[in-house]
Amino acid sequence: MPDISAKIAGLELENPLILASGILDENGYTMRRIMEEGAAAVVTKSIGIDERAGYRPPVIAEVDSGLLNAVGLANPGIESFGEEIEIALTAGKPVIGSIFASTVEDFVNLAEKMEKFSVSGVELNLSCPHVEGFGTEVGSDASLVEEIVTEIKKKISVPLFAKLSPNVSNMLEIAKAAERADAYVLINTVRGMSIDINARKPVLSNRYGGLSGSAIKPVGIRYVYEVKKETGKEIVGVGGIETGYDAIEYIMAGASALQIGTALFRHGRRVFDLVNGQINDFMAREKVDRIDELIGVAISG
Amino acid sequence: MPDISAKIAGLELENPLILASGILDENGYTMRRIMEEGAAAVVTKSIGIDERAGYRPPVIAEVDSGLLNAVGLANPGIESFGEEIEIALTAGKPVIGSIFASTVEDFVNLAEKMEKFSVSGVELNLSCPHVEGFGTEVGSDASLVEEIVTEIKKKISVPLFAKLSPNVSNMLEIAKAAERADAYVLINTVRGMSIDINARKPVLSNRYGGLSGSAIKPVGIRYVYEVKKETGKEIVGVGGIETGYDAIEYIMAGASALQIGTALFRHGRRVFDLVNGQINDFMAREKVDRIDELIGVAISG
Amino acid sequence: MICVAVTGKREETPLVSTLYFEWDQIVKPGQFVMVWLPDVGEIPMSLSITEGTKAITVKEYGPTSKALRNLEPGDRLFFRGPYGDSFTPAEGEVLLVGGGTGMASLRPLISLNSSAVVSARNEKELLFDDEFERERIFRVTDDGSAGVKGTPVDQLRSMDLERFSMLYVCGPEKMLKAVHDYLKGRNVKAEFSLERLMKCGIGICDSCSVDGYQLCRDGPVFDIESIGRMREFGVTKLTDSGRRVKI
Amino acid sequence: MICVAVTGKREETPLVSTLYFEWDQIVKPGQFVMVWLPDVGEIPMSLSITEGTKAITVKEYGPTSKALRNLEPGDRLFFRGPYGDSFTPAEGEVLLVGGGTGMASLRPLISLNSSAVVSARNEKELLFDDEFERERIFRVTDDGSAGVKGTPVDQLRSMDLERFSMLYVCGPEKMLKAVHDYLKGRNVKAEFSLERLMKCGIGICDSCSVDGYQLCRDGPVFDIESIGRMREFGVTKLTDSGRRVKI
Ligand SMILES: Cc1cc2nc3c(=O)[nH]c(=O)nc-3n(C[C@H](O)[C@H](O)[C@H](O)COP(=O)(O)OP(=O)(O)OC[C@H]3O[C@@H](n4cnc5c(N)ncnc54)[C@H](O)[C@@H]3O)c2cc1C
Ligand SMILES: Cc1cc2nc3c(=O)[nH]c(=O)nc-3n(C[C@H](O)[C@H](O)[C@H](O)COP(=O)(O)OP(=O)(O)OC[C@H]3O[C@@H](n4cnc5c(N)ncnc54)[C@H](O)[C@@H]3O)c2cc1C
Ligand SMILES: Cc1cc2nc3c(=O)[nH]c(=O)nc-3n(C[C@H](O)[C@H](O)[C@H](O)COP(=O)(O)O)c2cc1C
Ligand SMILES: Cc1cc2nc3c(=O)[nH]c(=O)nc-3n(C[C@H](O)[C@H](O)[C@H](O)COP(=O)(O)O)c2cc1C
Ligand code: FES
Ligand code: FES
Repeated sequence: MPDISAKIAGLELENPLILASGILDENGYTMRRIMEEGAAAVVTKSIGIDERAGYRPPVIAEVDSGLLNAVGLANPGIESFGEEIEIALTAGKPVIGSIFASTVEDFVNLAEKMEKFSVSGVELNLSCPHVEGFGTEVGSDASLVEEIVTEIKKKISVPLFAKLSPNVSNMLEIAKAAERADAYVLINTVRGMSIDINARKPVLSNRYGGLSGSAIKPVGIRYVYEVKKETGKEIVGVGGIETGYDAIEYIMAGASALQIGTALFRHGRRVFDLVNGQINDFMAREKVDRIDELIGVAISG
Repeated sequence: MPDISAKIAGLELENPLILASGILDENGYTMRRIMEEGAAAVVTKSIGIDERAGYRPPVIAEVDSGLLNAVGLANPGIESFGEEIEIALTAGKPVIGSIFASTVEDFVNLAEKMEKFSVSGVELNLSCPHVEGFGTEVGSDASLVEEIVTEIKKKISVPLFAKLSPNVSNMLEIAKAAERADAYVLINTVRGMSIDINARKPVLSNRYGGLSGSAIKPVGIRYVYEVKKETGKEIVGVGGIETGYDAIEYIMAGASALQIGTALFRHGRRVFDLVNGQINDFMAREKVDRIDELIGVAISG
Repeated sequence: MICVAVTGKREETPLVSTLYFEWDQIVKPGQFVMVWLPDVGEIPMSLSITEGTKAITVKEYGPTSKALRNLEPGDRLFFRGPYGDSFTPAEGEVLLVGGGTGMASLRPLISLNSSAVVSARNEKELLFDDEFERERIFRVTDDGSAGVKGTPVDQLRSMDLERFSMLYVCGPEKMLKAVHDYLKGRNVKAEFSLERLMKCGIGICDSCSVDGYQLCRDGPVFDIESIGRMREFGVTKLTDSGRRVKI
Repeated sequence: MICVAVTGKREETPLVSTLYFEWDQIVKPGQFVMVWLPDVGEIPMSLSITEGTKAITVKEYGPTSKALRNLEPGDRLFFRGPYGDSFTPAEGEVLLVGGGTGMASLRPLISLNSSAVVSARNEKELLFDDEFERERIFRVTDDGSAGVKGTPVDQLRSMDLERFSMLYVCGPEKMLKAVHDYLKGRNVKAEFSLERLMKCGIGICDSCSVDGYQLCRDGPVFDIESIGRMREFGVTKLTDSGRRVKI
């Protein structure tokens, strides 16, 4: 029986699969159930200082092999969110708090609050591509990223994850700016749009949205490979993971752990058990005892 | 009966569908057949100054709803290519010559040669994402792009098309640098990778490749919409067009004409007839007489 | 996004209309669609007719439902779906318990074997009560303008529920909670259709979840035992920002 | 990418080996796969056995075919496919005309009703000639070390071809051209399997095209009338850079 436990930034995970930020993670009871049903950990939806209702629906559109979303960073504000984390923590597994802001001060403030809520890690959403004034701007400004990461690292002791955007000319530059983080999370969604030709309008109320799902898997694999090769740092791979094949592909590209989001649409909550089973089968067939024997094996040159 | 003829940069096209650069367009006889079988025009594969054999196979990998390719700009060199264009021109339809280079001089030189070969237009591949030293670098350097476009416009009289890369933080900046071109072509492939987990290796010999096909359609729609909205210039839409729906979606986002590449894998050469038929059906059903009634209708704000 | 033409319209009450359309799709009672009004919004709507010509029955609450109700025959209707699970068919006599527009999702269950407790604020707002024979319909109004004055539970108290092989219940969560609490422990089978904010409809956004179940995917129909175990049912829900509030 | 284990290997000639593998896939005679040797390259290979256990038969030309031939039972074989169209089945007596490794794609057509003209440089390189009964095999070698000295056409000249319901021809393009020119105008049905550089195998890259037809997709098998109309057939082809050269 292979050992599918994983380790990332010092966190021990019973398997490599983590729920991705923004999918089924605003309600504490949902996060708890996701962990009870197979996820090794969850990342909360991205939380800001103030309450935001987000964009009006449609906030989701189905496209070929993926979803477009523009939820608009709906969140109850950090103060209200402790209650949900408390409920989630009753699952007895790690909860990672995702935060977004547009200033260093707010980021630090949010990270400290998250730590007080007893999260096992803080994830920086530097990359949300669909809210003007937030994500995109922060995540493509290397010096701002560096300052955010540096300041937060001074203040919190739980591991810090920097989640980067694929919508940049040069992700390596941003990764280097964020190198004081304990691990990278790659990738966030790719900016896109879908138009309904009968309505003659973009489907999403925000027009632009973030593309996720298997459509972006090759982009995610590319970035995990490239960033692992150039920085050697630990990486959480995310983007289009739907099967054990996808999971192993990310691990071989250099990921130490994985996140799953959009596949919940295709497979429902059982996706975690499904993919873990397929990872296990692959390892048994290939006589691999531990996941870390596979991390980055596809990297050469 | 709706009129599906199109016009872009002064070129009259009997329908809006053009063969995209790099797909079935290195052999003159193939280009001729593609036009005989329904394409209104073709773009040649990208031609450089010198002969290049390209990367060794595998140069293509199938991924979910798309292809990854790293052909490596294989081409016979501009001097040898006149013969193929001559054969293609016997179809009696416009042939657009695609060129790539790393210096302004080479670009100008290539454009002038293409014009001598009697092409109806020249397309600049500023964006090929998978050859070190070419595409990516040129296309993400706004001042270089501006110089290339400006110099070529001084030397040739056929329309100039600037094909831009989606692998940038800010495409609008590059589009503005290329604004002396007669039209934009959006988008080239999105950089990606695919790993075979049984072989534990990237599939493509070049490791990195360009993602095309329906996976990138939302990205293409987004850029066409955004660039049309901000610049108002004429645009050729390309990226994942496989059906009449996709074609109309690009037109409503702001495209005046379209290119098709990867869909030849799914549907074969009859894709042009197929998509033209579907465009015609949509226009008949929606009582649209001419394509230009639809260009950019989804744009608001 | 599916696009069809509205083929007919019927005014049901002063604020409620039914829109008819052709849609060649198998749909089961209790399922819903996400209806898109371009430039306005997108909202969940139960199918009020699931066989042959389909229909939705919409009450005007806010901007989106108002725009929807303003559609006329010939207009385009955009939606995606069908989503969600459905009511379990039952043999023998069944009882529908519907509050307000809750009757919309129960309407496909109307048959010669069904009776109903239909409740609303006042007589005018009673929905689909005229679809039943006289002896099969029990009206309940807040103001007593028709039938029993009070809540559905006031009516249920006076009925022999054990003669029904199944109770199907749909309405505001407070009403569901009251009915649930009354039925709990009694010897009846019952299914409840729940309503929450729904942003995505496909089990992704968490806005509709109750106790970790996504109403849009695991529900909206649950049996009485399942909802009895839900700690959030009738107690708290999340607003559109995700803030937890009392129901 | 499909990944199977090599289950057996047979040396056919000094430079040619057959690799056997289990692949549960319907494949027709004439179809091919793109075989990937990680870190080395990817090349097209015909299936030399298409029923039951499958096989490819590879001649060592350059680095990729050499690496492929060096595989041993137990090693992994990576490939994608099957690609291309297939030979049309024919009733009655048929004649296979194979040059060099061209016999690989003809091998699935060997039956009790088939005769063959098998050609190679010398006796040792004759492929699959021992699969035929004595009276059904006609050998041709460049050096005369076995059978007729010369080209397949030298053999065909001495045969009554009209007794065959179909001729299947595969080999180097020069040979195909010679055979085609000899058969043209005669009262025979014939199909030719063409070979060109193939980079993609899926009708995208144009490296394999002849007269606008993609061999990997419209071919590699064409009937005699079709190839007779091709202006590039036997005349010019493109190199891996796309430069047009004489054949
Ligand atoms: C699965 C499901 C099926 C549904 N089926 C139907 C149906 O068949 N017919 C139907 O009319 N509605 C149905 N609804 C409710 C419907 O989706 C809402 O009425 C709609 O979202 C209102 O949107 P709006 O933008 O018009 O109003 P908003 O602007 O969202 O609301 C305006 C005001 O009305 C209140 N309000 C909105 N909806 C309701 C409600 N349902 N009950 C009480 N107060 C409300 C709001 O709190 C607010 O104060 C269903 C909901 C779900 C989850
Ligand atoms: C549809 C199709 C089916 C094929 N089926 C088979 C098969 O069943 N068995 C088989 O052995 N081969 C087959 N081939 C040919 C095979 O693909 C080539 O032999 C192979 O590509 C050689 O690659 P390489 O990298 O080993 O040699 P390269 O490095 O490409 O070539 C080395 C040298 O050999 C020459 N050469 C390469 N291939 C050939 C050839 N076929 N004929 C003559 N000279 C050649 C080259 O020009 C070069 O000089 C098929 C080809 C096609 C298009
Ligand atoms: C509906 C939705 C909401 C999302 N919200 C967030 C978010 O709040 N913060 C964040 O960092 N990423 C968010 N993402 C991005 C995902 O966490 C993930 O990076 C991306 O979807 C790619 O993974 P996937 O293909 O498995 O979904 C969201 C994605 C989706 C589909
Ligand atoms: C095999 C292949 C080769 C390509 N070669 C070129 C090229 O030489 N020059 C170029 O500008 N674009 C090239 N492209 C990009 C296409 O022209 C097109 O922009 C892209 O594939 C998106 O369109 P599609 O989804 O319809 O294929 C190539 C694409 C493919 C799939
Ligand atoms: S509506 Fe989004 S999860 Fe149910
Ligand atoms: S091998 Fe690429 S088109 Fe045939």
